[in-house]
Amino acid sequence: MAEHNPLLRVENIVLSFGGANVLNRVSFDVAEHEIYAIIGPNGAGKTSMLNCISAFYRPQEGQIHYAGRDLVKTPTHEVARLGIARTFQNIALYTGLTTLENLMAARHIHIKENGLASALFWGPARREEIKHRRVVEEIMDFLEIAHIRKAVVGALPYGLRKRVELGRALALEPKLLLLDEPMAGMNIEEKEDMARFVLDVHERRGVTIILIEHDMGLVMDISHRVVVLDFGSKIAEGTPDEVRHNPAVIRAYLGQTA
Amino acid sequence: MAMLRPAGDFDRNYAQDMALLRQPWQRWAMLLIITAAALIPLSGNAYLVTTVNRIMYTIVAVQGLNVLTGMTGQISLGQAAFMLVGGYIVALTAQYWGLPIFVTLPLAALGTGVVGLIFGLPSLRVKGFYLAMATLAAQFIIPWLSRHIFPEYLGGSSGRIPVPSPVIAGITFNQVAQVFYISLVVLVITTVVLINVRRTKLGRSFIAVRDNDLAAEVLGVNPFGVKLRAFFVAAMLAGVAGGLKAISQRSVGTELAYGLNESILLLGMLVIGGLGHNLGPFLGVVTIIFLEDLANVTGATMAAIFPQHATSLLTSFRPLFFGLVLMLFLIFEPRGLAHRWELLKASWRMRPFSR
Amino acid sequence: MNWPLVPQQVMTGILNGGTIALIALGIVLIFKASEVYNFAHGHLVMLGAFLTWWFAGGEELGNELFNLPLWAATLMAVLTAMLVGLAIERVILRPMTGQPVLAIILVTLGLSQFIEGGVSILFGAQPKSNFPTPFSPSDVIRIPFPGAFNDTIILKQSLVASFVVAAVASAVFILFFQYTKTGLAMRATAENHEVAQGVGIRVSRIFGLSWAIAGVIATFGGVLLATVSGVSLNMATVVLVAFPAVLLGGLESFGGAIVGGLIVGLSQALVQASRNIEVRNSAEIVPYILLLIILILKPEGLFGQKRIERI
Amino acid sequence: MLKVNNIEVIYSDVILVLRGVSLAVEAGQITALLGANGAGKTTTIKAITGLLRSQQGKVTRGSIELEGQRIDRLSPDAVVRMGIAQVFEGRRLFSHLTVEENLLTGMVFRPESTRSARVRADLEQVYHFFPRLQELRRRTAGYLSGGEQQMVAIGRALMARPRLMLLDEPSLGLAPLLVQEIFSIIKRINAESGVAMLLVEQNAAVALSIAHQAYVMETGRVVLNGPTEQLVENADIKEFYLGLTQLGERKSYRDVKHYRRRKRWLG
Repeated sequence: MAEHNPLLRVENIVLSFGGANVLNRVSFDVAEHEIYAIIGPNGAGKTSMLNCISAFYRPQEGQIHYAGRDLVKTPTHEVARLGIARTFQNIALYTGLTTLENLMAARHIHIKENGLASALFWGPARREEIKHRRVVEEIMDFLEIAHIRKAVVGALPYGLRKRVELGRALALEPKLLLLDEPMAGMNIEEKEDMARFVLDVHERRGVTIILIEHDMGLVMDISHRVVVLDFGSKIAEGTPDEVRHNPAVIRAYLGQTA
Repeated sequence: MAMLRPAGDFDRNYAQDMALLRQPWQRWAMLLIITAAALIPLSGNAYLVTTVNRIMYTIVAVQGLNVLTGMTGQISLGQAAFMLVGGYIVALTAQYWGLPIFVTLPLAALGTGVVGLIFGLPSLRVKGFYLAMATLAAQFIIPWLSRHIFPEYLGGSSGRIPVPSPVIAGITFNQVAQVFYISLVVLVITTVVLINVRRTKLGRSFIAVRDNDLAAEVLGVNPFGVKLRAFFVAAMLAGVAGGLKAISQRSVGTELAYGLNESILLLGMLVIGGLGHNLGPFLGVVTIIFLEDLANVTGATMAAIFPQHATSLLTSFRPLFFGLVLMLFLIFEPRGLAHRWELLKASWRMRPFSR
Repeated sequence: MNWPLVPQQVMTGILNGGTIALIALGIVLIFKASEVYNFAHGHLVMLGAFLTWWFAGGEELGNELFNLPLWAATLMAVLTAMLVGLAIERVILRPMTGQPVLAIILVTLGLSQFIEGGVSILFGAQPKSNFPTPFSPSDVIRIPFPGAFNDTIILKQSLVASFVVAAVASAVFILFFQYTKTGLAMRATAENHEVAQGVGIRVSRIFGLSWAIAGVIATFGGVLLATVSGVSLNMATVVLVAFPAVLLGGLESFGGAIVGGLIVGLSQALVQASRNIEVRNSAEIVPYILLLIILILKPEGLFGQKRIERI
Repeated sequence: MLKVNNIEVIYSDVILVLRGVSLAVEAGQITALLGANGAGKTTTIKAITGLLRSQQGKVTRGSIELEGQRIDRLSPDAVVRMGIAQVFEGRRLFSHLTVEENLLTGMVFRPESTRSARVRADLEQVYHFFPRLQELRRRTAGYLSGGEQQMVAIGRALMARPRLMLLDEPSLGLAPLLVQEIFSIIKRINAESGVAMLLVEQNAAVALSIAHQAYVMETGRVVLNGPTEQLVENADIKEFYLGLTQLGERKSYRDVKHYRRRKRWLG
């Protein structure tokens, strides 16, 4: 399906830091409404790839086409407005804010500012707050974090913080969601919950998802297509079944005595 | 914890959940506090009136710092210099253009805000310590300029110019007891506005930038724009506070405590009160000004006992006390008095189950 | 520009810059070893100067505890400053481990206020003009230099001596860092506390040591400054120009601190060669203007390293 | 010689990472510790080296002993003094120091001078195992390739003259060929100098090729252990760690229960 309708097209990305090559001519397409997984050993450049897509890193060469724009040339803070949201490998929440405020902060791009009215919390400003509060409450309800809406997130346990972070990404109402190891460090039960949320987001909201994950079972179960990176280069791409039996992938990642 | 409320007190919609003063007694208490403050000048106690007036305009300056340092996480060592700018604007616009106070104070806010923006520009590329250095530069450059440019207007090396007393409705506000009311009105306005900023879009983006500027940027917040706004707001409030200080002292200039030590003092007040907390500026300023007076009294007493060291003793207790208190707070209660207050409130709600 | 004055000012600037460089080294040392931005370093410099003055019997009341010659007074002051440095690390900074940058900066600011008050109580707030300098203002070296004012450059001996001491101290310092085992341990700790601990280095001991050394070089800086311009509380503010010097050079680099110190000294002296009085007056803020320029154009400093942001 | 007895580790007072881990390392042997990302391997290493504390972690139950002496209360530098040197995950050299300076940092806790004959001999030994480092000795470590950095990291640990070496993911981010080279040197070091090794690896295949015995961890506990000859025959190991067959019959993540609506209160 990628051929007909690519939502995101990554072309020949080259990224290096101080002479060390992190990404080496990586290209792939992600179709609309797809769950696309990026896998590979530690240090293969997976997170760097996500950082390029969210315009946080600027690759030296290559283009990333999305919604008629080249993300490589888009200012970082405008990417969210184009409908791209993400979570981070090492949870990057606003630790001093509550769950509710974290999600509201992500509504930033949707909230209209009303100058003086905001300063006095009056009339239109108040209505605007309530309108977005409704959206955010829906999301909290969906992720089952409504009971911690007024808890400061810095103090929450790891699993919940991961969920709040997903909620914050959803509050942007993205078309494309980038998830960087959303299930890392979770036990089976927490992973199941998270998998359920990811699948629901995908099915009900029609969000396209790019996912980095180490748990091969999980990747194979929920993703439609998989790309495998090794030392910054793409070594395979295809359906989970194809990738699993690809000899190059077994050698570089899944591991096998040669 | 902080969400526990008495039985029977529910929120039925989001508007109720957002309300600040939820119960009638809270509204009454607020009104009572403001009325009590308004009655102070009638007491006729000059020390009390002067001190509370000083506390009020200092709170406004610290509120500005709270936006920049507390909420946005950008350290500023230049707040006192921005107060100086505000003081000069109020003095000059009143002196030469004869503008009334409800024009000069907003002009001071805007003008100082613009100066603040200029020194906020380095925040495009640097943060943390580096940015603190940029504001340190402001703290040296601004007072220097005031002493060396336009000496006929800014007072040159004499370090001060007079400030005309404002006239409102035909009454000249030349007594501290009168200026007191101007400070009170300003403080009420800034407090209301800041509480609302904190709970709406702008405030959330300030804190987002403080807690994780990189993530905020990826999630659609333009950190540079947000930091500039914080610099603007902080300098605006410094400008207003500086204007009030100038009016209260009836003169303005580098001679009158606008130096680096004053900036450090404002920062220390904020930390002791509680960084990023709406109550922080109130608690911090009151505590430090009280301590300062205590230090001055101690110094004066000691000076009376050891007259040969009088000058040293008079000047040394203030920094000694302040430095010690600041360090103790940072080591033992880095979240400041406001955090203590929250704990106290929580245990009051939990009574009789709390100890 | 008043060109005949330029050669003279260049020399004076470089000589002054030596002392600023030495002070800047102390700031870089503390930062490298423990990632603390020590805003109290200027106050340590002032404290060192006052201690030396006191050990040399500066009060002149006739009942001083000490009345030592300058070298012995300096030695005593250095020892005291070492203890002060150790105490600061142990009592104030160790409990602050893991706190954000803001808190660390504030605690050193608090320390600076505390030292200011303490020095003023112990030694009096008035400036001291009787620092036991071995030079008198008229001790000068004249170097013929065609084209300069009166075709000579005049160098105060006190300035020359302080430059020599600063240069020697900097050299000793850098050699110690580069070639001793302890220096190696300090450099390793500076790069990464956790890994340093993991190879068996007692990191807390290294922190203490860095603060002790910082106290020592701050005292040397204080003595040098006092030789040139006397002892006063104001010294702490004056030597804040070491901060622009540090940032000009780049926070992580000893060489950068020295170059930055020289640039600051030079810029302050050069503006004084101007014919315009306001430009001459700007000597005290020129370092800060340079600082703003470097922060906007090249925030990592002339020799600093760019950091890669990770998320 | 090293005994880890039923330890439990908690981060920030809330997150339980190890739930009763026991293992033993025999003198002169290579013991491998296998498991996926997040299984708790690195945490186990940090518990042994005492580096947990700097990350708000602590051992809340159990004990760690080196030849009968408890070491779980010691600071990291004291653990090194006891004779346990470690090779960090991701190598973590002092990147601004030269190769030789990096090697020397491994011995700064020892009393002798860096120029003493013993230290020179130790350096020679490192260069004997890694001849390439001799040529690179004056180069700044940060500019070396990943494989060369790994060699420096192992050499640095050797300079401590350890009784036990902990190696955390030495294959991380290295090309397969380099992994083979590094592991054959590790094996040689063990054989020639007799130092015991605890080898933590995600790459089970290569770890099992040199280890004498191995432990397998999953979600904070040891699930399997034994001599390597036995383990490589184990069906689960073959399937899940060596990737030899398809991925087992377990519940698919696609089939988990679905979202249901709940009552909502505004707290």
